[in-house]
Amino acid sequence: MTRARDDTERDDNLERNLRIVEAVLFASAEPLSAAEIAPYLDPQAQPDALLAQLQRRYAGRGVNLVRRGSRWAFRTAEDLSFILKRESLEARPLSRAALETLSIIAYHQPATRAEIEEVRGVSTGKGTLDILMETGWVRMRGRRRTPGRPVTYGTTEAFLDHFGLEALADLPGLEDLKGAGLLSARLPPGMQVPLPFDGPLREDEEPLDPDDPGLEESPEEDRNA
Amino acid sequence: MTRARDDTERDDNLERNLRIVEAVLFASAEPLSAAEIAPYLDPQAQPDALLAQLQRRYAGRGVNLVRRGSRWAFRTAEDLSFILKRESLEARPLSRAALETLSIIAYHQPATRAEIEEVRGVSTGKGTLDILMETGWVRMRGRRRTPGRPVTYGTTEAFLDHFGLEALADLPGLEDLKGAGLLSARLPPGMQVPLPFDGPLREDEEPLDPDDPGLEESPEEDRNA
Amino acid sequence: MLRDQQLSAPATQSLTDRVRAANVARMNSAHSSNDRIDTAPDGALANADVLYVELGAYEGPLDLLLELARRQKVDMSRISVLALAEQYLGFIDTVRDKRIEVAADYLVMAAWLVYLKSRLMVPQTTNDDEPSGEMLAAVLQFRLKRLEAMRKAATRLLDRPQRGRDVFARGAPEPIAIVRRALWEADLFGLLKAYASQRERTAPADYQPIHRTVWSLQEARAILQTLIGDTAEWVPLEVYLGRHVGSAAERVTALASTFASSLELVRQGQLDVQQSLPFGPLLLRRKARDGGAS
Repeated sequence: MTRARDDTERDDNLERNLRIVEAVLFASAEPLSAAEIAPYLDPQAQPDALLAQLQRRYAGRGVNLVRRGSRWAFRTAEDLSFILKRESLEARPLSRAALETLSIIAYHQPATRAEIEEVRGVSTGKGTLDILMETGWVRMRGRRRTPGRPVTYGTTEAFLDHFGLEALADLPGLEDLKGAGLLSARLPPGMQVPLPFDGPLREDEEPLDPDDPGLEESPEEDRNA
Repeated sequence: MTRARDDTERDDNLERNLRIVEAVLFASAEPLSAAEIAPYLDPQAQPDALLAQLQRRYAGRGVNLVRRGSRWAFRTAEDLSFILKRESLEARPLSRAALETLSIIAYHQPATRAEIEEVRGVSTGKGTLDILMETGWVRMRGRRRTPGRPVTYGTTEAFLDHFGLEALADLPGLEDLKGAGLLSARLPPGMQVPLPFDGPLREDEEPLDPDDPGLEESPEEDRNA
Repeated sequence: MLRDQQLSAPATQSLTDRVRAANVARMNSAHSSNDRIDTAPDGALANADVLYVELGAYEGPLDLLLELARRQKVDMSRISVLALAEQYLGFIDTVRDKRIEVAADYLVMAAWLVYLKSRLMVPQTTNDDEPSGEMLAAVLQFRLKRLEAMRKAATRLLDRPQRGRDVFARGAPEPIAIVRRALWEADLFGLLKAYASQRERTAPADYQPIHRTVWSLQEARAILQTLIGDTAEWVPLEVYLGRHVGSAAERVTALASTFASSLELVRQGQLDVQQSLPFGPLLLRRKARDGGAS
């Protein structure tokens, strides 16, 4: 019977100490180490064991007890991080450079950055391509099988969707552009508007490596492209 | 079997929603209403039921889920106060006049300045009410529909939060004061003993004008009050 | 400053109101008969001499009355209002004897207490419209009890666990980050225009500048001088040029340059120019040596 009472007492003590650890960590503005928590507890309490137990208790909950170096803190469970974010949509017009680059990718795809620059006659900043990727209208298709293996860009279905095109073939050709007054009639006779292609990889393209994206902006490629 | 799976699914959903409520409330230092939590949950979730369940779960822990008026918040357990107690961070403790005014507003709300002054037997400086408004514990509720349209004052949810009250009904000694007929603002006490009331505007109150606050100290009111 | 109206309020109430107040007050006294009023701290306040010196420490006459009542060390409902009134009046008198300024509101209360005293000591006659002394006393008791109650309530409120002192909110709240997401705007027309204008801009075009014959001022002057020679007659500029300039395209530049040169020659005094109406023919002739016409 004495043992039973001892056990109960120990449990009570444990629970009491757990409650204190819980409250102290909750109220603290900074993560706390076991040593910093100890003064709040019974002299014979073992803060490390208590922390470990509390961590188990909170595992899988909306709030977890996490370790930050040698210190501990409550943090929102990572899978619930959406709670801590609020999206605000703001309409932003695409810059002229981005629009121009997009139009070239649309007509000339699959196109490498160097090819885009050749048509534009100016260099295209990395930022411009980043923005286009962010719009979701442009994607990296693959890599051209040429020295430097430059990335080829193409448009996405979201692009067709946004611009109300059923297929890329709906992009007006040379004559249509002239007819719409978008191209002047005085163009060199040799000039052509390419037939854009957003099908599967072409013969001169190879797939991207799964972990590829970062590579494309390497200076080597720029030089080779 | 289908039923079993449905049950499991429901349990999963419940647990997920509970985790979200837990995380949202943990993330915020200030109390949140069910309506503020709802957007994070499944459309068919019932925030009130979830809150009640979470409150049961945290009962007896070092951190409790407490109700503050119409809002909810996690707070360290009251009984751990002697361990967690910190020196009050308040730079300036409230004056006796301010404290008395605060308790009169709390127990007699909605109360006009004239009613507060009648209880105290002295006029209340503008500064006292200003200080109370500054603490965030007192707010202007509206205007009494009587000559002079005096401003009515009441307490806020921050007041409940600061003094650890679930609702005004938890004000200490409220029942005794009510029984003793000491909650009537004006002499003589009417047939009914009024209770402090922080709900929406009463029949004898009207809303403040949007640009009102400045008006309340006008000499007209003082004369009429 | 205390408002007179406030303190005299009980005296101006209707009789029925006062009766009701008195009843409630009496009822209440039955309720809280066990409720001992806290005794005032001894020491400073126990001494009447100190009391008046500290007049400034009281928040008005009601506060002072409450303090005096507490010094009776009995239940507020059993308190002798008469004794209280006498204490108050005695106190005010002492203060005035010592020529200490007493605020008007204390005097208003004193006047009211004198009235109360008279009502308490004179037996009530049946046809008296005035409120009875008991009623007035009950009103005063009620007010004192209510103020006392609010003081206690404030103390009990402060004794509650307070946020930031006893009970704590999350010390490290996790703020909500606002993620700005752009909703990109672009339309098909803009896209096509962007494409077309670029293609046009960079299209390799054969460009042949048109070469125009331009008469320089120098040339024009030389020719003009030759043409005019020594003629002293007025001759239209057109005629001179007609003789000399072949193509119509050349005529424009020739006319412009010749005209400019003619002005220069006029300035130098070698030539006279005349035009009789706007856009009319320009007539030229060599300037007469004797400086005749101009």
